[in-house]
Amino acid sequence: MNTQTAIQVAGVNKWYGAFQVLKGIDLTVNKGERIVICGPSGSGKSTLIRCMNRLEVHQEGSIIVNGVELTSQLKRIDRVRSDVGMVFQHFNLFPHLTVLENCTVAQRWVRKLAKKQAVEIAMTYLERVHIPEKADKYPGQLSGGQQQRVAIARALCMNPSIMLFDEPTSALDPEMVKEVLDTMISLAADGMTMVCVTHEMNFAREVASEVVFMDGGQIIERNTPDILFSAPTHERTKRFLGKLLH
Amino acid sequence: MNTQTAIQVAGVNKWYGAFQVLKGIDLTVNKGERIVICGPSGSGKSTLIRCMNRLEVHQEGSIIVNGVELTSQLKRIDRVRSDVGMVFQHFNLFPHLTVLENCTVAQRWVRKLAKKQAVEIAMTYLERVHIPEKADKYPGQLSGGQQQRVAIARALCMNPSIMLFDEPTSALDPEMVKEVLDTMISLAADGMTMVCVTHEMNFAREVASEVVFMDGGQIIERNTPDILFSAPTHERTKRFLGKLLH
Amino acid sequence: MFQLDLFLQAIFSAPLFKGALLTIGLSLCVMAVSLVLGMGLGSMAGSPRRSARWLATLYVWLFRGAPALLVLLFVWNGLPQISEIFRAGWFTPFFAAFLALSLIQIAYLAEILRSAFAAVGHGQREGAAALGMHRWQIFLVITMPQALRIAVPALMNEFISLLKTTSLATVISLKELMTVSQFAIATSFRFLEWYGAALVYYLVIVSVLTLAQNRIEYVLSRGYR
Amino acid sequence: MFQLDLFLQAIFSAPLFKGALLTIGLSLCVMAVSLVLGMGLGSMAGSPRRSARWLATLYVWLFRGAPALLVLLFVWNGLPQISEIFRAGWFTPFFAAFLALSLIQIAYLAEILRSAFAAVGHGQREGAAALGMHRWQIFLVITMPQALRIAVPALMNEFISLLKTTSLATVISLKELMTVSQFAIATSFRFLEWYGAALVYYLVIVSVLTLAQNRIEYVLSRGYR
Amino acid sequence: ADQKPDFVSGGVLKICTSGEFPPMEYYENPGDKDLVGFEIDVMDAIAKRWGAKAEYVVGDFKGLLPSLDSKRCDLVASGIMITPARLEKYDGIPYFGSHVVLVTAASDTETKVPADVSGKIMAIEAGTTYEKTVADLNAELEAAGKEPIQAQTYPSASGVIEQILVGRATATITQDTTAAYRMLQVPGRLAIPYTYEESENYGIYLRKSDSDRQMLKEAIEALQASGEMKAFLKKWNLPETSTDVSHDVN
Ligand SMILES: Nc1ncnc2c1ncn2[C@@H]1O[C@H](COP(=O)(O)OP(=O)(O)OP(=O)(O)O)[C@@H](O)[C@H]1O
Ligand SMILES: Nc1ncnc2c1ncn2[C@@H]1O[C@H](COP(=O)(O)OP(=O)(O)OP(=O)(O)O)[C@@H](O)[C@H]1O
Ligand SMILES: [Mg+2]
Ligand SMILES: [Mg+2]
Repeated sequence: MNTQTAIQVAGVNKWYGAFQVLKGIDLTVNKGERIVICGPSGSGKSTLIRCMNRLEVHQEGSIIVNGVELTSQLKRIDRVRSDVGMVFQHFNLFPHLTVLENCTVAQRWVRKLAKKQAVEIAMTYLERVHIPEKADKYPGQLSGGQQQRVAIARALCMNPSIMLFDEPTSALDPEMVKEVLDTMISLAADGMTMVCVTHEMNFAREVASEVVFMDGGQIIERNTPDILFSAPTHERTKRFLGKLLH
Repeated sequence: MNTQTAIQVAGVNKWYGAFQVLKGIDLTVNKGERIVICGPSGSGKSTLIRCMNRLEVHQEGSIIVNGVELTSQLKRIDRVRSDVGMVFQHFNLFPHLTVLENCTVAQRWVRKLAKKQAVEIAMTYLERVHIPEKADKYPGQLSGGQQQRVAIARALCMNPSIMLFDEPTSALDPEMVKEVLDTMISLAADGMTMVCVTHEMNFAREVASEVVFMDGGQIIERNTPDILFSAPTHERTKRFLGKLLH
Repeated sequence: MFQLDLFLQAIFSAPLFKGALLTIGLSLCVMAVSLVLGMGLGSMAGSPRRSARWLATLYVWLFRGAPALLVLLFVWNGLPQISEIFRAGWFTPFFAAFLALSLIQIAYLAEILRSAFAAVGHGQREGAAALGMHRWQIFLVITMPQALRIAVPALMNEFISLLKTTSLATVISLKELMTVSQFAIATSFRFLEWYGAALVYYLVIVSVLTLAQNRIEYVLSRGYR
Repeated sequence: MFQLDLFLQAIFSAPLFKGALLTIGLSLCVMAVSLVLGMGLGSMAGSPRRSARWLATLYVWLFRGAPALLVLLFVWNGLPQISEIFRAGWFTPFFAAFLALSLIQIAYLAEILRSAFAAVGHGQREGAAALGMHRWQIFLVITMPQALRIAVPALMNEFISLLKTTSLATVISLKELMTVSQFAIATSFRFLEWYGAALVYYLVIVSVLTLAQNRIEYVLSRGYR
Repeated sequence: ADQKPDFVSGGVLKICTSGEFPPMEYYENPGDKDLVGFEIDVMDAIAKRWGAKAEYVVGDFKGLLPSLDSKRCDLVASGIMITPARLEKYDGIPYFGSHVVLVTAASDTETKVPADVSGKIMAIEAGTTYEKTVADLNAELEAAGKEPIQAQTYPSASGVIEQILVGRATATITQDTTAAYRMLQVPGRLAIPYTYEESENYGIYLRKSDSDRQMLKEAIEALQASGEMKAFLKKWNLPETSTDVSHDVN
């Protein structure tokens, strides 16, 4: 395996009971690459991305992240996870902690930063997503879009080298989508590896080094955004992209 | 008040503690109209729509729905609510009930339909959103987009005359957005009144009879989509629409 | 030292069996009534009306505070002094124990149910309300099943505690499981055999309850696996 | 009939006061230890390892099933027969009661905590795990505070029950609140005054606990209002 | 046969008892139909002398004597003490003298008198007069500069004996009847090294009637004389001098 490889997914199969949700997934993400995953609802995008930091357990195949194979050894997984950030589709904010605490808790416990430093980093990112004034509110007091922005800030605070985004702009308005997009572009410029599930095609076009199209638990097609969007090879991809109203 | 008025919001003010979330909202929705509400995250869109079936209590002003003023009288509110469907931003599915039960429970208890009939109606709508095969699954076993579709089907099963949608396509892929959009167009053709919070501008363009732009708890501008999108009057609206990448 | 035949004899003796039946019967009655009323009190405690909340808090304070022994004695010895009707034939020790233990159990169950109801998110109630469901429909179909899933282990704790507490009813001359074995020991001095027999009864009852609990939890948590 | 001076005398009598201190002291010790160990057992019950789950289930079954009286007697009379060390001076009635009641209390608390942990959604644990937090950090900082919010009322129920249960320790010669009043009644025959005094003590203790409970619930539910 | 009182009619002698005072009268197992015990044997023998069958009416201890008035029974035999207050309303014949004794483990050769328990543990039944006995003794020990006895109280008589068997308590103070009974149940493990001076007399009560009292007294004396009484005492492991008491009151 190349040292330039950030994530290597090889022959991964996964079942929920009798239902096979991932079918022989092969995907290599090099360091610094930005991969966008798209595909119809229920195609297994969230499942795949969640397998990449072992929030889901795959039954067959191997997943290697930053040179560490994901097995059931907790020590290893924790090591991998502290370097892989994740923004969940359902945000998964901690309702009993304030926005600021949501952003500092892992810095303090995992990165062992001093309180002052953690707060400073958190406030930087909260400002970047335009909600510094909500720092002392609880997640339950925020609008959907505000919650999503906190989730993004929380993950970035950990200064990961790989970020996994699961529809990070779904609850955002166009203005905020642009802001988040800009943030991600600057992270990309700093060389961060990103895997992002999204249906913002403009987003894919501007940021992605490659776009992966999934359907029915399989990777149907993978290519640079330009080629995939303008000249998809597969019938299924064509049909999907054809529905894009834009 | 005109009998043609479905929803009349007049001078509504609402506070969360010291924070004023709605500032003098005036909005009349006639029967059969499709209103799209857009605006930046945290501007009060969800709060306004939730006030329309009194999931939130407004402190000043009046809201009249189908000729009934929303006060603290439970009897009245229940009457209004049974004729007003709602799709929540966070779905609010019932985790202990299967998808089918989610869709039939209110039909059975509120509309007092026989089981067979309720199931038939539910399956019709589940087919319309393309997840009849998930009928016996629990919400926790669905992908984000599948959950959102169940939420839409659940609301439509009640055959309401007014529908309130809070970002009903946020978790959907472009294909599904198109499907849901088509569903809504056909509902609109049947004369259903709709209030929809969304940032799918194409959606607004195709379905909305009027678009309302909110910011900071106020209605900044209201107009037909053509005019609002092509020639917004207010600076704030211009800036917001300018960020639209499409 | 431990005599197996005596032990078996104790287990199969009629008084112990009758004592066990009394324990079970009394506990079941108390629990059934307390569940219903505790649910009422528990939702009163989460009511928007201040007076209702206040009343619920007062009740819980008083009956969690008062020892079961005293409530039993008050009901059995005190009530007949207050009113003629409690001197009638229907006011048996069993009924008095039922009344006294229910008063207490309601308070404990109300607390558990109150917090379980609170643990079910707002969103659930809103989701149901938006569908036009009435308050009690929402309670019955949406809130309660989800709350019960959380509350069942704590409720079963209280049920099992109740089984043990019935032994206090010996002060009002009810001869349940533990009383019978203690009487037997007072004369026979066969600690091991009689307490052993009582233990077997308790463990059998609790086993049945544990199985029931597992089953209920399994059914109620179907959507969460 | 009711003599106020006797009642006041009873309330301020040294034995009753000492009895109350014993009740409180014993209960606090038992509760503190049981909370910690019950938390361990409760999370064992939700562990992915089958053997751990099985062990936890067995423990809960046994110690919810066994009546406190028998566990007390076993610890006090049985253990010294098993090993020399339990005949030494440190094995006081207080310690024996502490041991016996803790064994039981752990089982009850474990059940409550198990279900409270389960009521905290997967998403919370996943959210924390994705941030690289270790298992025990997740437990301590994320799961436990949220679980406690749900569990506090049920835990307080068990604490208050425990206060009452300590009176069983009279069988191992511990003179706590209720025992003292019953002895006093046996000699003086002044039911009302002595039981009244005991009731006052219990109500005062429970009032303090109720206030503490309200405070804790208030703090833990800050994000949920 | 002897003369018999009027109330022995129809061949039945009705006796009230509490039935929970081993070894005087008790049920061997819960749910048993028939009482057993020393006093039961005695009453059966008396009934037999009078050509009748003893029938026992079991009731709460406090309600026994009033049962004589309501004629629910004709005699009360329940290890009940003869006291002047009771004799004012009823006739009574003392026939059994009970002493307070010190009980230790059989293996214990050091403890001879109560003062030997100094510095050690004494288990006593809660709510009894023995608590005062120990307190008085402790005052004496203290005056003599010795360590006091550590008293532990238990709610039942059986619980107290258990402490000696466990080996925790050095001794206990109890009635000789109770001690005798427990020694019967755990043979060879308990000993009575010391018997207190003072004694209390148990007796049989009946409704006031000089002739009936006389006949009852004669019946008891006859049992005593025939040696039957001694046989019963032996059977129940009671001290053989227990029934050597005056059958007259005051
Ligand atoms: N716990 C589960 N048990 C059974 N099936 C599940 C479970 N979780 C997910 N699934 C199924 O697996 C499939 C893939 O789910 P996944 O969440 O990966 O989809 P997705 O591509 O992220 O869709 P979306 O765009 O709607 O979020 C779906 O069909 C879903 O119903
Ligand atoms: N319970 C609450 N307590 C305090 N503030 C609240 C509460 N709920 C909402 N708010 C605030 O009210 C404002 C409006 O919220 P609302 O959910 O209506 O926004 P929105 O327009 O729907 O935004 P989005 O597009 O992000 O969903 C936000 O700033 C939010 O922080
Ligand atoms: Mg998904
Ligand atoms: Mg919103």
